[in-house]
Amino acid sequence: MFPRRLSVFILRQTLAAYFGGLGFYMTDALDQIFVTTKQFLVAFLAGLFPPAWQPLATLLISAVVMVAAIIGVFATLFAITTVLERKGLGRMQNRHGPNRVGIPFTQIRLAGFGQPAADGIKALIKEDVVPVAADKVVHFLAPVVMVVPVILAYAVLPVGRNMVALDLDAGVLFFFAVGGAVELAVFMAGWSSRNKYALLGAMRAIAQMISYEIPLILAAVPVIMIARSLSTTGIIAAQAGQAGFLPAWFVFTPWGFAGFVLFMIAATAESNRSPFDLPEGESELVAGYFTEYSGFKFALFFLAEYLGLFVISGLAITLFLGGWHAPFPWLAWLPSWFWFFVKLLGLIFVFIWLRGTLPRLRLDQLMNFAWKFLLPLTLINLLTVAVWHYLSASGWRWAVCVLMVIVPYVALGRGLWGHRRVRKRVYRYAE
Amino acid sequence: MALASDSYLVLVVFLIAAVLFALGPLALAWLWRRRFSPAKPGPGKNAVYECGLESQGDAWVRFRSEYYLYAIVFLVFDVEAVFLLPFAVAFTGLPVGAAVAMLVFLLLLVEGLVWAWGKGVLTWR
Amino acid sequence: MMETALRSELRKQGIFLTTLEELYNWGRKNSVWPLGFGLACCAIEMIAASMARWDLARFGAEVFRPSPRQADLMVVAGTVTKKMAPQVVRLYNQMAEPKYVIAMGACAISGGPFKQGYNVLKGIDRYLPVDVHIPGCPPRPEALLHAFMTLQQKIAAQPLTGPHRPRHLIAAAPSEYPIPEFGAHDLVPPNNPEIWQPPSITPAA
Amino acid sequence: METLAQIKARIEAAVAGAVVEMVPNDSPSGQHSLWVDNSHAVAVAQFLREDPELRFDFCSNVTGVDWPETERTEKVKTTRLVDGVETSVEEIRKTKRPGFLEVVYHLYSVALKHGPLILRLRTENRSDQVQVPSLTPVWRGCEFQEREVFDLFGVVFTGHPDLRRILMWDEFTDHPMRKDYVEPDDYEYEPTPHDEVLVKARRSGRGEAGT
Amino acid sequence: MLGKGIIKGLAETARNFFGSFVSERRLTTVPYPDARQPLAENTRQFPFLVYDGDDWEQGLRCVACQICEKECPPQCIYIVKSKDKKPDYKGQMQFYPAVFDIDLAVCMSCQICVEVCPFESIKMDTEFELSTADRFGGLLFHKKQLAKPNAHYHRIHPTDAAASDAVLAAEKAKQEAKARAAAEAKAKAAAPAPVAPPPSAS
Amino acid sequence: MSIAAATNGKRHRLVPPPSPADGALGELLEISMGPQHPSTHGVFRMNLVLDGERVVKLKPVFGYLHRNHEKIAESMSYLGSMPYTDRLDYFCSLTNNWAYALAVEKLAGLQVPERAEYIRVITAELTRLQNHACLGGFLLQDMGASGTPLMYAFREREKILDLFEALTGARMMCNYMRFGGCRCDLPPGWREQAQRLVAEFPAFLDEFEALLNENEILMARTQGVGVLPASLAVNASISGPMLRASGVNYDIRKVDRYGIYDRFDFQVPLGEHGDVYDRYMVRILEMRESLKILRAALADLPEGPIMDPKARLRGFRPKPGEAYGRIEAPKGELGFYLISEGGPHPYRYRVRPPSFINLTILEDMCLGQLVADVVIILGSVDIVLGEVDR
Amino acid sequence: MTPLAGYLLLSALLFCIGLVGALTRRNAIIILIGIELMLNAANLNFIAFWRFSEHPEALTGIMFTIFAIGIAAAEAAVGLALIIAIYRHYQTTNVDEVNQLKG
Amino acid sequence: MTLSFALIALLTVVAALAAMLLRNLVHCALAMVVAFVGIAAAFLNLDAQFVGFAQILVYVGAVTILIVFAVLLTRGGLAPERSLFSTSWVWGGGVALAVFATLAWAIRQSVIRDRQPLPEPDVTVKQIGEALMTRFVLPLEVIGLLLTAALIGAVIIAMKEAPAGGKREKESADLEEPGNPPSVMPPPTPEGGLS
Repeated sequence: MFPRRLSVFILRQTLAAYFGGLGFYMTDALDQIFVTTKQFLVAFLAGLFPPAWQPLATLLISAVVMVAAIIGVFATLFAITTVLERKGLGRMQNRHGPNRVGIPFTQIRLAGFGQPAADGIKALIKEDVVPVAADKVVHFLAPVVMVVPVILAYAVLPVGRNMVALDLDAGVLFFFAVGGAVELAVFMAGWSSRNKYALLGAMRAIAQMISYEIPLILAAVPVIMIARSLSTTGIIAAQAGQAGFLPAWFVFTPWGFAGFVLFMIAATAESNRSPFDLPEGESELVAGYFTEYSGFKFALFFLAEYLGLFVISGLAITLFLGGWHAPFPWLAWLPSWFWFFVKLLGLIFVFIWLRGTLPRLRLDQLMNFAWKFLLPLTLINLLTVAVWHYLSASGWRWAVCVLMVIVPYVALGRGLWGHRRVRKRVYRYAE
Repeated sequence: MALASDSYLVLVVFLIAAVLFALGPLALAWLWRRRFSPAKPGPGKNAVYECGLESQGDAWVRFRSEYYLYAIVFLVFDVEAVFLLPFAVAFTGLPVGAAVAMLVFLLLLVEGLVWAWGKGVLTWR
Repeated sequence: MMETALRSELRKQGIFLTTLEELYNWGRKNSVWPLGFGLACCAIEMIAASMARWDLARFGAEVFRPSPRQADLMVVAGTVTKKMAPQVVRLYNQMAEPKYVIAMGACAISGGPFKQGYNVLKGIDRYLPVDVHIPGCPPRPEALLHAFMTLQQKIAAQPLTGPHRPRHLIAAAPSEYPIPEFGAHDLVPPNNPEIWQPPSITPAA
Repeated sequence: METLAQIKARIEAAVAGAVVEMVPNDSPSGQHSLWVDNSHAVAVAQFLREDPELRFDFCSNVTGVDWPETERTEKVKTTRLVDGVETSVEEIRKTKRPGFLEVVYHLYSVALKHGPLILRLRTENRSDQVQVPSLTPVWRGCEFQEREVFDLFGVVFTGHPDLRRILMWDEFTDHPMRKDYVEPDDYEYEPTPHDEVLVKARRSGRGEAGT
Repeated sequence: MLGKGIIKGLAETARNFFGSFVSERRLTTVPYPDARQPLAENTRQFPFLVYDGDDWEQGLRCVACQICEKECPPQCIYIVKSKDKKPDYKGQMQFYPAVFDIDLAVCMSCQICVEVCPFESIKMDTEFELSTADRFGGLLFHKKQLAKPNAHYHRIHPTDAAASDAVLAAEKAKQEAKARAAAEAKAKAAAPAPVAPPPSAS
Repeated sequence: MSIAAATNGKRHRLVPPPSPADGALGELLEISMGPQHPSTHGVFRMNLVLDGERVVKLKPVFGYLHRNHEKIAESMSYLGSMPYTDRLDYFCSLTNNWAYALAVEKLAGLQVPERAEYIRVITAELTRLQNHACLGGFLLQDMGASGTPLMYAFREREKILDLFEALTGARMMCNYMRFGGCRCDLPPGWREQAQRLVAEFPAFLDEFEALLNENEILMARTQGVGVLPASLAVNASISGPMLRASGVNYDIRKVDRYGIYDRFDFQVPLGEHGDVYDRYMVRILEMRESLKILRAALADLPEGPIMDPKARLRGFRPKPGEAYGRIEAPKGELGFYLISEGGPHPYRYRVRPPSFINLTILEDMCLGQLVADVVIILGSVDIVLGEVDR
Repeated sequence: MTPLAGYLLLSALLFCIGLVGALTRRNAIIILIGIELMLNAANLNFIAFWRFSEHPEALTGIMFTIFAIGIAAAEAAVGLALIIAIYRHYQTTNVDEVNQLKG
Repeated sequence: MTLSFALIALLTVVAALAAMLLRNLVHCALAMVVAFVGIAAAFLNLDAQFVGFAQILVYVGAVTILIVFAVLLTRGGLAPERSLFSTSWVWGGGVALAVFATLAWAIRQSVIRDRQPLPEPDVTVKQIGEALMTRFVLPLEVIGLLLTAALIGAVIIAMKEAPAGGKREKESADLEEPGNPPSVMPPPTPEGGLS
């Protein structure tokens, strides 16, 4: 043990010495490259305006640049993720996944990463079918309403050091507030189609989303309690540095770990991902609430779903995984935004992995799971974090808090399926 | 919280950008349809889809009230979150008494939850 | 040869339009999402084609959409019975343009071995315009992949403008076809003469 | 399992008035069957299911057979006294048999693991007297199969809980599995026409060629 | 404990995910147009007509006996017997099919035609890349498209082809022996009686 | 239960249908699932009446794949119907072949040589393996597992299909068995390939079970869902794994001992709850038993002819009479009922389709369950429309 | 910055719109929406007065509003539950019809 | 009057009018959402960030869902009212107009109408939290009580169909006990097929 620790120490010292010297300026520049670029761009563009307009212009241009950057980056990420998901699922299923579509006009296959472009073009040129019975206005508005709150939520998401569009004091609250509008969009889509499957899907979606929103919020509260801030940057700042040999991320505390898992489960449900993809449960409801949507409106639902997934993963990273912080100081020479996206991709992989493995829950089980398992656990987790706060830092604190996490977990897990004992069975044989 | 209203300007820009982001492709698609690929609606095509059959009856029926029961519980806990969040932010600076007060507040709601649980409200039928 | 010369000539004339056309066809042909819908035996081979061994996903076509609104390709995989034919036509009608049809297997093309049956439609082309036919009973998964590539070639060759542009770009061309009704003995009408024009019976010598 | 004759005797003893007749089967399979009269069929079936020695609790297969009116010539072996010695002699006999529809039930016993026992029910004729009692109340497994026989053969099962067409569409008016069913003429075109298809195709007026 | 089974399942998919990068067994895709799955020798798709020699019209083994046409369950074979005769591989004068059509759009690949053919003349091909946009022109195969050389048969079904060659050779030998016997008998009948019998006759 | 009560024209029911006029509930939603629906396994259709998501009424609608197999067979030679049986249950063409061959052999009194019987057992058990594996995959697909179990199942199925193709020339439509034997002998190396597959198959089963069997979601979704009590199962003529999942020990391989099944040592797994989980697990366990049979059969495979010398390919005209032959197909009791009038065609040709009859109690199992349960109950019945509608 | 009167006028306008709805519409749900609007108008007043007060750090207006939001939510839950119960009884949400059916 | 306020006011008023005047109940509910968002924007405009977002959270996220459910549960979305307004609409409109006139007059007469705000109130969530847990702790508990009471009350009112539900539950319990088949089912072969 000792020599290893020593070698780590030496390595760390060496790296620190190196980057402490000449390297520091370089890494910092790389870290802030987007910030400086933005400032340069804003300054340049604002200079084109008359002096009286310049403060407003600066503000506006800065906002526009940030929005454009965020939308551009995350829309690209969406495109890449669709391929990654299909390829990842394929790999889990012993096959390649898309790998033939590359750059148009050439024979370059690009390992299939041209697929989203083709899908995008296809979606654009696809005919737009609106059922005669549908409520046309609401039918049209639903995909738009679906996209807007999701993009708004990106405003408070820090993707790197000094890289947040809007550092609101009530950032997390803002996030949850706009997230609520997605439910409305789903309802609008399902209701306006006037299709039975769509309506059933919409009702399912609302029931699911409202059930998991409470655990989602409550799972975030312990972090807020310890970080003393609703601002996303504040929460990340609270996770700087090291706690022992681990980074001081909240996920490395008993309550933080429990909170992270609970948050991720609720986030999966909120973004309608497998195993909580009931609203669009193909095997039951054809395509759920967007059964009647075609062309780019359908693509917008898809887009919103994935962007929602990213932003909620981003929030999970912010709350529990230390945001853009590098896991170890000797890795801090890599830029902060790199770490954010590494973590984001990691979480996306987890979502793909879950999707590749799990069957879907049933509606009643889904609701039971939210109300009778997640909600009590998140409430107990509030208590745990209070205990954590009031006990002094010691092994005791760990023991008590770990117990406070595990015992309710086991107890509630036992009672989850009610009187029906769900277990492996032993079978008898006849000759 | 410097320049609050200015930061809302960013929000407004976000809002506009989001709407444009959604509407832009739709507009592009609309242009494409106008120029090249005419939309061809028809009674069959625009009929409601139901697994290849003609849809019988209306989809807009009256639903069961259990959805509503869940919504009530959700609403109550949503409001609770509004009170819980400021408390959480201030938590570390507060005396123990305040935490107890919040505990009482929470327990009141939990009592409601437990009651609903016992009543079978949280059991989907 | 002739065609490439023509094409280069055209490119000179309207580089923008040609680029647009190629991009349009490229997008269409590389993102053909089939309707998740199988009729009989061939459907199993269709499923097999999307499974690990053959992996239709490599072409980006594993996205079997269960709703016709989001699907581009209808693979009529299997026997179309007379009881099912109206549903098939209705599903086709409810698909959004551009849409393609592959008749997979003997039954879908001609009724196949079951064509003597009283409840079997003797080929889906009596009611729907079929883009590609795959013979076989059932065709191997590779045959479906081959047909898929045939369809891609067909799409790639379709002009965006001009008189030879595909059906879905012509405003006057129909996008939905009449759905046959159940009669006392047979479907009414037994075929759609606008689509189905077989040659007269002259077994070639 | 007891022999068919024993079962017949049991039935006749248990169900008063039941008319049960043996129907022999000449093929190597040797699966002979019992023809039960319609009025006692349900009671007989009930008995077969309940009787502790028989316990035919599993109605495996229900099917219809169409027997149109035929005149058939069959070689019948008869024993005749020829020169004081009984010898079997084949003679040709012509019988005119009126048409009827037949429903055949194959019964097994899951409890005692024996079978099959084959029951036959027959209608009076093929046109208007096509009722036989439904055995669905005794064996639930008959439900869809009887519906199918109704659909394809036109046998009306009295006492069936839900007698509708099952395979063909509701507007369909014929019973296609009957021997005299005429298929709809939709052979307008066949690339490889054969005998009657060719005739049909010619009749439908498409092309005159064909060799 | 709740979650154990889920974690087990996750481990399984993860194993396959990472395994697909290193193990053939976990990446079973045959990238079809670039690579092909080797076909089994018995594989059958659609029938073809075998001909011997170089001239497909002359070498066709089929004598238009129409057994396959009758036995074909979906009735997809259409044969018109010729009015005249031509010599077959044994040199015997035989009818030949004036028209031999198979509608591949109907064929169910059941191989019954092959089984019932007494002349080893119809065999199953392995070609499956036949998808076409033209239903009537592209799928009704005429004699010319159906005729394929014996070499082709040998390439796709070597064992069967050898066996059927042997059958034909045996028949031909029998036929020749018979012919020779007949010729010699004729010769014998023509020749004066007291001549020793030829050695082959015994 | 008195006779009078049992014959009042009502079906035996598991659950009385809830009265739809219950004003306190939501309005009933009539919805038709199918004929085009991702999880009706083809063109099956169920007319559902839903109260919220709860099923109040379910009416199966058949016939969307009714392709007149029986009628066509009555104008076809006996041999000509053989390839059509492939297309009945298009997952299990070889067992269909066998059932038909068995019925014709009974009708005509043909004997099957020993080697052919072994080959029949081997092919039938391989068929059972791939059918059950795919059923598991499809069931999980219905449960919303994005294809992974199905892909694994099809990965194994492809290997078995490779064997079929090497033996019979076709992947799915084998058309392999003949009256009195089999069409052709095993190609060289086939036996070893099959033995290799049998040796590797347990690894797949282990993988499949690790992936799913203990999965809490799967257990929660399937246990206690679609319960079918034993007495109703027997009364409703349910057969095959579904019957055994309800705890009834009835396997035709054991009961009829057709073929040479009495030579093999295998057991019949039985469920006790009769729910979807039992149906799923019974099939998984049956695969392991099939492997036992396969191992023994492949080891003992004797040399010898593969056709009864009496059998004729053409001009086959059995004597007048009738025969009912049945086997334990992967989906249940597959029977063929043939009446011969002495001609080249059967006078009456009837298929006893197991999955069609297994659907009889679909409504009973689904009433009171949720929509999501309906699809997995249907999935656990294991239907193939080619057989249901014929 | 907009003077206080602007907010007050907006609030009054919203209040009156809510009032019109609550007084004149027949559907109970719309009436409830009207009442919610009126409550929100009041909240707007609170916030406006707080913002324009001498001591905004006292937070009274904000507190009032938060509590009002909570109360309004509770009111909405109960009110809508009542409407559903009434609908179940009378099969209508029309207040006039409910009035007529009352006897 | 600033541009932002004008826009917000316009949006809010139009949405509120739409919520009151549209025929389709679902449209009304959606219009109401816009009105609530407008009010929240007004809160933000008044530097009450926390309240603004709380407003969106509660109203857009929760109350609307409740209303939408209520609409669907009472089949309000389908059948529009035969005539939009009750007979007393003139009377109601008059009252509202009078109220508005009074209020507007009062505002006009008020001395504080032109008061300008302090530059920066700078209220953080933390301050709100501290105030909530100290000075306003009693109202907090009361609200907790109220919410619980509302929860229980609303559930009781809305759950009137308990008897039906209870019956259902019993049935499904029957279903889950395969060992004990319900009595409607005849046991044709008592313990027959069991091995």
